[in-house]
Parts: sequence; C-alpha cells; structure tokens
Amino acid sequence: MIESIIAWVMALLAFIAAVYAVEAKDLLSSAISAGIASLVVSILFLMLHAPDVAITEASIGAGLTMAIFVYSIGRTERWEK
Amino acid sequence: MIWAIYFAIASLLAIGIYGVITKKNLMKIFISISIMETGVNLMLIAIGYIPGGTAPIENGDFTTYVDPLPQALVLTAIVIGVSVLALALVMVINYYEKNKTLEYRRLMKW
Amino acid sequence: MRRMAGIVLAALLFACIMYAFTFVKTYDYNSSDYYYTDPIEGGKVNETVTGHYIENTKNETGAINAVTAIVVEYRGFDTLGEVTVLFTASTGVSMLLYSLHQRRKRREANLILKEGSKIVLPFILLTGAYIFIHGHLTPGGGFPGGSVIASGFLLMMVAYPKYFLKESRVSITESVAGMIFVLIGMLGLVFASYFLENFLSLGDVGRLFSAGIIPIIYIAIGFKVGAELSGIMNNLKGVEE
Amino acid sequence: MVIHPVLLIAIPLLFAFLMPLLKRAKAVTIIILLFNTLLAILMFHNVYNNGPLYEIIAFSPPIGIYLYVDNIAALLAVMINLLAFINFLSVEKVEIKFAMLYLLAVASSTGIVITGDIFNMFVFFEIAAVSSYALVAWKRDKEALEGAIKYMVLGSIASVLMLVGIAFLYSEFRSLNIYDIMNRMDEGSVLILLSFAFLLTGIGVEAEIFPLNGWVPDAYQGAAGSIASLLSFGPSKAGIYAIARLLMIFSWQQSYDLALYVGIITLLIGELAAFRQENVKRMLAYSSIGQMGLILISLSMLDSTDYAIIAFFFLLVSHAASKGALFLLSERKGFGSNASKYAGIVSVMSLIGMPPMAGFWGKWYIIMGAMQMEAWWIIAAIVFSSVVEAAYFARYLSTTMQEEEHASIIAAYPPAIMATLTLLLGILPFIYKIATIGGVING
Repeated sequence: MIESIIAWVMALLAFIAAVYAVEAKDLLSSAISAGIASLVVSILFLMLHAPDVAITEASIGAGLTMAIFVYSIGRTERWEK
Repeated sequence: MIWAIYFAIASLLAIGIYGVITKKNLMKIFISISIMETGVNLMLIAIGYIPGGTAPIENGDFTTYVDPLPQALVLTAIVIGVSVLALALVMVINYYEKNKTLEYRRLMKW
Repeated sequence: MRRMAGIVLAALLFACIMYAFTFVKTYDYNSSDYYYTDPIEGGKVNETVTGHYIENTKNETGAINAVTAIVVEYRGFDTLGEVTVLFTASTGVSMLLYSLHQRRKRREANLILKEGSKIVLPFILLTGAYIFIHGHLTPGGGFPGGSVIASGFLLMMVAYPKYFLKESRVSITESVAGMIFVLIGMLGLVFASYFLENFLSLGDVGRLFSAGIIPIIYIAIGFKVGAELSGIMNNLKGVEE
Repeated sequence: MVIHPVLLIAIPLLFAFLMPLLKRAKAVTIIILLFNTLLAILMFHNVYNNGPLYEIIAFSPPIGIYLYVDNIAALLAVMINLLAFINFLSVEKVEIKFAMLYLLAVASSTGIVITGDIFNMFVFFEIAAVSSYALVAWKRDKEALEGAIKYMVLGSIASVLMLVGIAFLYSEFRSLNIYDIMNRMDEGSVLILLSFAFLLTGIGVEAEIFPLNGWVPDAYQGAAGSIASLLSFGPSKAGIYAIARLLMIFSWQQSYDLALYVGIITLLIGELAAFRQENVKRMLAYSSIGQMGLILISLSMLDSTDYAIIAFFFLLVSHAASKGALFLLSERKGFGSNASKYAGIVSVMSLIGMPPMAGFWGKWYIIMGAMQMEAWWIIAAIVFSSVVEAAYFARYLSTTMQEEEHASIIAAYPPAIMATLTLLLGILPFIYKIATIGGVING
C-alpha cells in the first residue's frame, strides 16, 4: 500500500517535472527539471529492484547529462524566444 | 504500484514527442529527446519487473528475482543516450556559432 | 496547427502505450510458455532465458551479480558496441569542437570550493575505482564507476576555470582501454572457442579476485568511460584564455 | 579453414581504437578495409559451399549473442566492405578522426547485416548512426550542420521507437534472438503488432522509407561526396536488409502488404521530388529514396514469388554501386575526364534500368514477379517511375557533360571502378547462378 502511494507520487512528480522541462522559457531551469525527472525515475528503478540501473541513471542520466546541458547552455543562450 | 510506473512511462514518452514536434528551439528539442529516453529505459525495466522479486544479486535468502536481462539492456541504453546527447549538443553549439540563434525551422519540412 | 499536431500525436502515443500495457503479462521464468528454442539446432529447450541466467550465473561466470554477468559475459558483445558508441561520440565531439575556441571570462570559484575539491578529488576517484572493481560482487560496475570518475574531474573544472585535462592523455587512456577489451575478446577466440568467452579460471565465487575476465573488462570499461566522459566535459568547457 | 565473421567487426574496432596511437591513418584504414573485403569474400565462398555460417559469441544463443551469415548477408558484407574500400581511395586528405569514424561506420553496417540478435542490431544501428552524424557534419559549414542536426533528431527518435518495439517484443517472447523469436512466432497478438509497427518506424528512418526520410536530402546535401556515397551504400543498405529480417520475423500477409504500399508511395514520391530538384546532391538523394521504395517493393514480394529475392539482390547492389559513383562525381560540377564520363553514363544507365547493367536485371525480375502475381498496378508504378527517372537523369547528363572540370586521378578512378562493378554484374552470367539459390534469405 505505502509502496504504491510512493510510486504514484513519484510518477506524478516525474510527469510534472517533464511538463515543466518542456514548457519553461528558461532553458537552464528546463534542463535542471529534466535532470529532476531523471532522478525521480532512478528512484523508481530502485523500487523496481534494479539497483545497478538506479546508480547508473542517477550518475549518468541525471548528473552528467545535466552537466552537459548546463555547459552547452552556457556557451549558447539561456532564454527560449 | 505497477500502474503508477506505466503511467510515468507513457507520460514521459508522450511529453517527449510533444516537445520534439512543437518546439523550434534546438536545446528544447534535445531536452525532450532525453525525456523520451528516460521513459523508454523505465519501460524496459518495468517489463522485467516480477512482483515479489528482488534484485538479481544472489544472497541465499531469496528465491524469486526480477528479470536481469532488461536491466543489462538499460545500462547499455543509458550510456548510448548520453553519448548521442553529447554529440548533439556539440552540434547545437556549432550551429549557434554559425547562426547566432537556436531556432531550427526545417525539422518538420519534408 | 503544429501545436495541435503535437497534442494529437502525444495523446495517441500515450493511449497506445497504455493500451499495450494492459496486455503485458506478469512474467514467470519457470513457466513453459516462455521456453526458448535453440536457433542453431532447432527444437525446444526446457528452460527460459532468464531462468538460465538465474540458475547458472554463479557457476558459468563466477559473478554474484547477474546483471554484471549479462553485461560483461553473456551479452558482452553489446557492451563492446556500447563502448564503441561512446568512443564514436567522443571522437565526434573533439572533432567538432576542434575549431571552436571560446574566450570568455569565468568568475573564480570561492576558496571553500577550490580547497574542498582538491581534498575531495582523490576520494571521488577512489570511490569510482571501488565501484568498477567490485562490479561482479555489488551493484555498480564500469559505467557508473567511470561516470563517478568523470564527475570528480567535473568538480575540478568547476572549481578551477583554468583546470584542463591533457587531450593526449585522455585519448591514450581511451585507446589502450578499448584495445584491452577487444584483445580479451580475441584471446577468448584463441584460448577458448568463442569471441569474448572466459578463458581464465573462475576462482572462489564471491571473492574480489574471481569471475575470470569480468573484473578485467570492467576495469577497462571504467577507465574508458571515465576518460571519455571527462574528455567530453573538457571539450565542452572550451579553451580559456 | 575456419572463418570467423566476428573479425569483420572486431578488427576495424580494434584499429579504430588504436588509430590515435598509430598516426598513419590512411595506410592503416586501406589495409583494414582490404583485409575485411578479402575476409568477406572468403566468408561468402564458405557460405556458398557449406550453407549458413554461425559464430557464437561468449555463450550459445539465445543465452548469448550469435552472428548468423546466410548467402545474402555474406554478399552484402562483401558489397559494403568492397565499396567502402574503393570509396576510401577517393579521399585525398585523410585525418585521423575521419579514418576512425569511417572504419566504425563500415564495421557497424557490416554488423547490422550479420548479427542474429535484435538488441545487438540496435546497438550496431546506434554506432552506424552516431558515426554518420559526425561524418555528415564533417565539413562544419552551415549546410552540413543543418543536415546533421536534422538527421540526429530523427535518428534519436528512431532509436527510442526501436527500443519501445524491442521492449514489447521482449515482453511477449522473453528472448532477443531473431531466429528463436521467428520459430515461436504464431498469431499476431496486440503487443506483437505494436512492436512490429514501432520497429518498422524505427528502422525505417535509417532505411530511408517514406514518412520518415525528411533527413535524407538535407544530410546528403550537407555531406561531402565520399561521405554521401558511404551513407548510400553502408547504413541505408544495412537498414533495408534489417527490414528484410523484420519481415522474416513478422511474416504475415498483412505486413508484406504494408511493405508494398509503403514501398510504392516511397517510390513515387521520391522520384517525383527528385524531378523537381535543381541541386545535384538533393536530386540524387531523392532518387535514392525512390530506389529504396523499389527495393522495399521487391521485399514485399518475398512471400509470393521466387523472383523477389533475385530482384532484391540486383537492385540493392546496383543501387549501392551506381549511387556511390554518382555521389563521388557530384563533388565536381562536370565530368571532365573520360573515366568520369564513363562512370557517370554507366551508373545512370544502371539506375534507369537499361540493359546490360545490373539495374536492368533488378527491374526485369521485379516486373516478372509482379506479372506472376498479376499485380499490374505495380508494373505501372515501376514503369512510370522509370520514365520520370530517365527524364531527370537525361537533364543531369546534359548539364554535367558540358562542364569541364578536371579531377585528379585519385578522384577520377574510384567512381569508374564502381561503375565497372555494375557493368560486370550485369554481364557475367554466373552471378545468376549465385542469386538463384532459392530461399537464400531464409538460409
């Protein structure tokens, strides 16, 4: 029961983060929001008993992807027109 | 619980495809693609999930494990995703240096 | 118009995926519905693929972690391909950024970050190495280990705007680690019968020095992934004047 | 003698990894490609005499991965490596990174053709795609970047869709081996149908079939001639062969019908769009789309007639060789030397389908197949598209013959060699014998 509630909360969180990532005008917060979605998904991986994938997703999917986005936004422009 | 995850998968994929089609900003397009990739990774893991199973690391006490094969596939898919993304963003940077804008309008033109 | 198309397509995909999930059956890897057929000989085998992995991982590969066994041994060829994708991407990145030099003043980081990252760096590298050396025993392995190493260098790049990894060292690490992976595969062809087959003894299952070629390949992958991801970061950060 | 098909992939990967240390990029690449070509020819000889060849990797399938080489796969491996070798000779200045990416693209296209595992195929598709993105952007100018970015966006979506398809397929069979799945395939449940749809769209992007090929003209226009040529005989041909394997797994009448309709639409739209183009590379790219449609039509007849497999083989090889030559020639405004003139005329004749070129046999056998099926509208579509083709290629020849722009020997001879291949393939009768081995694709 409690597991299922946590799963629904996480799923909604991922949904909201993804919508914000697509709709925000500020590219930086959009990238960070995509990183949050990926972090939430890595918690879902843990709940599905996939610790290897959770570690990899948290470090590569959330961490490094976000760093790559932030660096490249730094070299281009921050606002979506 | 599994339906929460199915909902997350379908919504991540749908939001991603929506972003790719409607946005003209290249950075946004690649953010949407990375969201789609997250969704598909979750999908593979969810398909390998077995209720009551534990992580596929043998420790004696458990008898049911979740399917390890999709997890191995997802490890591959995550790394492929990040490498394609890095190359894509470098191209976006180059594009920006040439055009001084991130708008890309020819995507949906056939 | 474009927005409408986007909404319609997204809704269609959402509905399609949700509809498909109502047909996904719970998997039972002992059930005879999923017994595989031998693609070479033909004919059914009384075993499922997953069942085989769970029953035999320990005595066939010597690894405790079934995921690691699949990634490195059973489907090691996929992993070789995956490492190659990363390698291709990092080659492409350095090729495309070759001509771009950015001149931009970056603010100096504060003292705590600068000194702190100097102290933390060795520990981060050690953690990364621990993760990929113990890949066959605990969750983790070459990919997260390598990315932890890369994040250590990322921290240094954030703290010191002038900090740079030497391109030549990164590329030598990449080349040597990739070469080790392919050569181990070929040694399998020579000393055992198949490409990437284990040709070393499995040792005591559960110990650090066990599982034959798995730790060697995972160490090579760890170095390669670490070098490639840090190289990509290094290139993306741009040349500072 | 034991042949290891895995070496076709492992050796180029090893040397691509080592290239930064070796420095002599051009010599090393030429030697590797020559070695691969010879190995592929030996492999074909072996397969032709002894039947399909297996190479187990690490563990026996479906626990592990294996490579499966039948006649057509072996021929495709020969074709890809041989054309890659000839094409590489035309590159005048070879940088280390260019050579690395080139080797990886060739090795992964070969891998797509010979692998027997669907996820492994996905991985090879990714290597092929990533190296082609980087190669398309090689010139680093505006056109090249725009083409590469468009290719990249569509390619990334394609890879996501392919993974969705693989996930559904896996959930139904819990196995990833193509031949294991094929043996166990019976009725199409909803999940299997969805997975077919997703896999077809995913691979279709790489194979340049209709609704998904928006990237083709832009990417080919932006890429240098030798790279456009590589794309047209490497990844895209491997993609169409992957569709052949897909049709082999999902072998119902409905999927063949779907392939037929998609093929005809692709053919007509591609040829008509090519007719309207001013830019030579764009015209050739649209014409490639049309030819891909033709190849897909030949695939859709696999179930109904024996001619289909012969038509498939001839169309594939003639299109690969002659389009490769034309893309190499498109680097310069005119033909200039006699060698280039010869290459251009032979390739164009083969693409239109004039005897005695290889392309003629392709169209001949596909029409024979359609007559056997009594599908007159297919014949009408093919004849109509050939007329359109003849029209725009006549225009192309009339403009390029007049321009005099002399090329160096390095640039002039590779297209001529490719054209000679199409000519030989059209003439030599023993090829018929090779191609008529019935059921080559099923092993």
